[in-house]
Amino acid sequence: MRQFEFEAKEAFRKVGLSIPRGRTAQSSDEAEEIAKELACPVILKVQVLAGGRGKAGGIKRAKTPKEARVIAGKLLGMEIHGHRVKRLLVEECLDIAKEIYVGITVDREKRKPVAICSGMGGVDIEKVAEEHPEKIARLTINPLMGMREFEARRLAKAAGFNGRELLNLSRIIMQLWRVFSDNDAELTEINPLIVTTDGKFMAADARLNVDDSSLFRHKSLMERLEKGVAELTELELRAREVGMTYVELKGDIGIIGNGAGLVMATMDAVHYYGGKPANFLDVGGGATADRMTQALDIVLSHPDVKGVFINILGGITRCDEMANGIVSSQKNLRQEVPMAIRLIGTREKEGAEILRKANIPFLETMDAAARLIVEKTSGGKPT
Amino acid sequence: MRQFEFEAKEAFRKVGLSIPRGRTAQSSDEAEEIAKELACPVILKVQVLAGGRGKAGGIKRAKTPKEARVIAGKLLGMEIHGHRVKRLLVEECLDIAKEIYVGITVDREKRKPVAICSGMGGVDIEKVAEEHPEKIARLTINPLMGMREFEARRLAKAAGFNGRELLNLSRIIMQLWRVFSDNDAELTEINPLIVTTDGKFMAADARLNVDDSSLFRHKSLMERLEKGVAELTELELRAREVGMTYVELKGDIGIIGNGAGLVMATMDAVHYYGGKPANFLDVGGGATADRMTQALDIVLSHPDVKGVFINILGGITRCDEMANGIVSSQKNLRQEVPMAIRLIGTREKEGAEILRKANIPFLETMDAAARLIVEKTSGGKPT
Amino acid sequence: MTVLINDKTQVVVQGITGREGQFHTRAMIEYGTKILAGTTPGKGGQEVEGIPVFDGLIEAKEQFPSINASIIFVPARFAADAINEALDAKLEIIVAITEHIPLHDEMKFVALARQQGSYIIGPNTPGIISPGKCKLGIMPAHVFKPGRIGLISRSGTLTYEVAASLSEAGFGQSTAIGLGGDPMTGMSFIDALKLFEEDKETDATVLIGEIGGRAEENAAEYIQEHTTKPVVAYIAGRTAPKGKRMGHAGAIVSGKSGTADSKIAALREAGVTVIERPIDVDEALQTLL
Amino acid sequence: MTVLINDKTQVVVQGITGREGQFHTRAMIEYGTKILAGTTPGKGGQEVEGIPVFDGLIEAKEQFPSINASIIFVPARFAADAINEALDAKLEIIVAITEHIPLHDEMKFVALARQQGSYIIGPNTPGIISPGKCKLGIMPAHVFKPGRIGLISRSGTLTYEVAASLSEAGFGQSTAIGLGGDPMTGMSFIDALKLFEEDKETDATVLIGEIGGRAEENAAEYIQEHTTKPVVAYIAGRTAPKGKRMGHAGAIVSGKSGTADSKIAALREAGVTVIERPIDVDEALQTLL
Repeated sequence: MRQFEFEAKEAFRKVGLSIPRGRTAQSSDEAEEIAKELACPVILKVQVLAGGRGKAGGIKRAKTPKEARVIAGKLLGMEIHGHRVKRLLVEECLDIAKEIYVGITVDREKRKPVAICSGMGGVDIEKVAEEHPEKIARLTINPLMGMREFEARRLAKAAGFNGRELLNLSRIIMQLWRVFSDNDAELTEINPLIVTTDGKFMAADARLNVDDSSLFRHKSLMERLEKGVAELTELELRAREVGMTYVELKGDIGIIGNGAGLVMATMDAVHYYGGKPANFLDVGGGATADRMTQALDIVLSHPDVKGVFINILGGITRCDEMANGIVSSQKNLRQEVPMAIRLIGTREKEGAEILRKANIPFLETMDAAARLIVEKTSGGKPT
Repeated sequence: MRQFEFEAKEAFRKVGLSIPRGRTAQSSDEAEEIAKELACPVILKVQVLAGGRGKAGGIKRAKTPKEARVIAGKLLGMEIHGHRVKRLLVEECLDIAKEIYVGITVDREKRKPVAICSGMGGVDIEKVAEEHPEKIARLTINPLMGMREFEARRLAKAAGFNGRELLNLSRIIMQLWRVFSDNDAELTEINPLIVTTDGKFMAADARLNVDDSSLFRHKSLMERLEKGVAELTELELRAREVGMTYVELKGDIGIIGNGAGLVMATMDAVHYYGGKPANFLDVGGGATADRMTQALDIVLSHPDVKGVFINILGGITRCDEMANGIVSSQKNLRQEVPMAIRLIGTREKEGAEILRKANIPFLETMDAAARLIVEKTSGGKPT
Repeated sequence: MTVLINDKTQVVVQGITGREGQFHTRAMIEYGTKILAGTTPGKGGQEVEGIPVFDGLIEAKEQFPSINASIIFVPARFAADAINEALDAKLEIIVAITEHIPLHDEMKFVALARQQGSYIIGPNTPGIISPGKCKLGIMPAHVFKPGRIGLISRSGTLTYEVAASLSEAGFGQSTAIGLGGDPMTGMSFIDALKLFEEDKETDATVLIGEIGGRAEENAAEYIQEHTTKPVVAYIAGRTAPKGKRMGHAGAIVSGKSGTADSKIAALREAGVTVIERPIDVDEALQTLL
Repeated sequence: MTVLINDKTQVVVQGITGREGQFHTRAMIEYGTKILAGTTPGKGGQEVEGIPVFDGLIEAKEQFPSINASIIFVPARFAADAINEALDAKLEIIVAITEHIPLHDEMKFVALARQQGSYIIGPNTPGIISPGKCKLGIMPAHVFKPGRIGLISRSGTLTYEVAASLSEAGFGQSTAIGLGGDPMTGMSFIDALKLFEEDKETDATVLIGEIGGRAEENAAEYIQEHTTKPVVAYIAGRTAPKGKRMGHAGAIVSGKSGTADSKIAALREAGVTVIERPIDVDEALQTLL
């Protein structure tokens, strides 16, 4: 779960990291007021959950409160990479002497946290990694020990820092480790970490992605998720509320399956026969009849869906439950929707019996069902 | 550094441990007011840094606010084991069904934390350990891992708890671990942990001793120490302020030395020749002339001191510095005080030279100096 | 011979009293898995399917010292503790069915497991099965048949899909291991490939990957250098768009990394036969064996 | 032969640029100790007494891979980190002069040291000296003389007191180890007794204990069962009142535990000669050897 910059900065502030003075504005009036309070040139930054805000015109300077007001008026309501701007962060402008990158993320392959530091901050770190790999220092952390101070110094040193800067930077790396650790972060980074002309270190930007699975330990984030501030589509939100994964795509075939891998394979199979999925929904393991009904309801709510491919391979999930869900959904459908159902696995006999009684046809292989749904929705033969 | 019960309970509250409703009173008026607010029978407990308050009459019940007022009047100002009562904790009375002991301390020999639990709470746990060792369950914790939930359950189970109680108690043990860990505790305990007649677990008493060496991580405690709330004598406080260890004893010979072991041995040597130390002061390692002057000043401020034994064996400490301190002290003394000085080790030649110039006699062995000071202060031969 | 588990494996079920725990305990017993004990804190003394329930693993092990494997059905927020308890009891095989265990907890118990040489299968796995001998998981048993193919997969239901195709074509399985769908799991493809390479009763391995991460690329490197037995691979999510999490927390293409194309290319380069549909596994193995 | 250190020991000084660090680096070099490098974060590139200073231990070890011991003069709040850094660099001998290191940090680095078999001497120790060969500490060197007595002590200045008495009486020391005055130290009496028992150039051991804890009682148990060489002991604080901390954080008699009487009784029972004054050590050894 990605945090807004202002939220990430709040987490930074808690561990003692220096951040620029400022706060968020939701109107031009507010932006002007904050600029007045700060009594210095300000920077206005759109608060959206997307990268590349600067290039997209979402970061602007203003020399006066009046100018801040005018710019805020333009930024608020703007769309950045598909995200509508509802909030700005208005902060003091800094006199920049140096820009540094510091980040901590999870190295999936090593199964350990990895801290990254570079003297080339303020630009896309992945680009730096490609073009100047020698400018990037990395340090793998033992998850059982956590980062130790001497390791933070080692990283800062490896990134080319010395003397007072080495000490300051390693202190900041330790603080960032606390952000990572306290917040169950998947990723946290400061890019750029600014050294001002008078030698102060300050987190000009802030990123913090919190592991969704850990949210039970982070009540306030859980609430935000429930309030839907996380910028999901309506259908994604509905699926999330009932604990299912729903993803919107660009085609016209709805896909329901149990298990992420199976759903992906189903999507690939539809493509294989020339179809294009409109969305997909993973009902998860051990779903009940009710959940299948909800799943169909969500998938069919997508306006582009011309047909649905239900692919169930029961393990923890029972075919009879799924069949019951399909039957009760079909009863409530206002018009007939082309469907291809594939149902095997745990209690498949009982499931088959239920569908047969309701006169709902079904198949036994994914491949056959994929071919069928493409046929049905394209009005012709699959390619 | 031992915390008052009300402070320990504040630390408990922070980790979610249930504590009785109530707060502290520094006057009878306040005690009455709190009893009114609680609107139930209350218990009044003196807040002193000493055990055995109950037996000493420091814990009383009151059925009405008026009674609370009267009792508070009697308790405030009372002396309990040498501690003057300045504050009471006024809390709701609990309906007790069961009393449990839970504590976590440091096992010095294993160099690991050890958690202790017993179904026989509410009494002196050391007595239980002697009389009913089988009623006490212990669990050593790996300091690198910290206590894990399954270990807390194992401890609760070993102490004889089952079912819902096992779950509740192990949750409390985990919370107590957090108190231990977050506060750099030497010892934290709940005795008794009460199970009320309606099945709730509540920390009726609370103990928390924080490691003095960790206080730089616990700013608020550091301040308390500086404010002298820690109930030290005036001289102990003065020594603490300048970072030296000073302990008051019951005799008439002042002792100054460098190093705790040496000071103890010096004390033993004085006893060996029939003398009785009035106090001792460890100037610590690497002390300067100024510190020796301060040390003499503190030791001589004790009214019972008839003579002083200075025992310096220089390592990190330099004899010249010590000698200079002694010389400048002697110049300021209003009247002559019998002294025995023993000075050897790092820069002993320079130190000897300084004392010789100032006409101050000194010796080379602890034994001779001990004999000398006893002679000088007893006005006769040592025994 | 089989990999990791066999008909001697002695099992404890952690979280045995829950709905899923009970259901799958019965299914595993029916399959012939030797389940000796179960645990649920606070429910010690009960019985589930005739199996005694203990409050903690240490008591279960005291009574049944031969226990060497665990399967975990504990809810997500307590699952990491259950895994740590199993590690503390020095169990060799720990199967964590539970999904949505916090990432930071996972890093810790994986590190611990590696220190002591225990295998964690999962989290978010259907488990492991050696057909006809031992089932330590939630998979529908009937799609698996005894045989000489090793199966390793990041996905649950897709494992059943491929296993069904294999069984139907007459290719039984020596062991099928579900690595789990989380971004981080205890076992990697490499760990499993190593076991199958050493197993005398496995002739070839089928690897089922998906988009996200570099697990398949790493496997390809390993195969190139260390594997002598034929490997067939299927990668799910070839047509997944960038930047969307495809159900599994780990299944996401971000920027240029984690694409199916990169994985397929790496595997092909390592000499692996990469198939386009699960049903093609039959033909691929026919050609190779 | 000596215990733990000898004339081959290769040393790094952590916290070399501080006042104490500089002073004692000079003294140790004068004594003949082989100091190769020093560290102080942020001061890499400087020199102290001709010794190069590095920001971190890893760089020092890169340049001087033979470093196997460290002595630490870092202030208390950074000292635990310095010890962890030394452990991470796999140094065998780590002497922590610093006092007032937090207890919880001590428990952690002691556990780590035991895991990897490194020796931590201290914290709050005067260090270790093998007279004539190597001094890794802050002790006044002239009170120590080469010889065949092992010296183990919980107290700094008291060690010098006893060493002076020994040297004067002609009993030189093979090695003198200051365990440190903290309630918890890396090495115990038992660790040191074991080393002296095994050392062919040590004839007898002098143990200097003090009130508080059970270290001496444990040592007595160990001596009873494992030690063949004579042991003389002195216990400081016989006349200390109960409940007062006698300077060292560890030196406190609480209730019935930690008294000098209990320690003396235990040691006597184990066959140890317990002396009443430091100067009596001469006579005791004369009798035993």
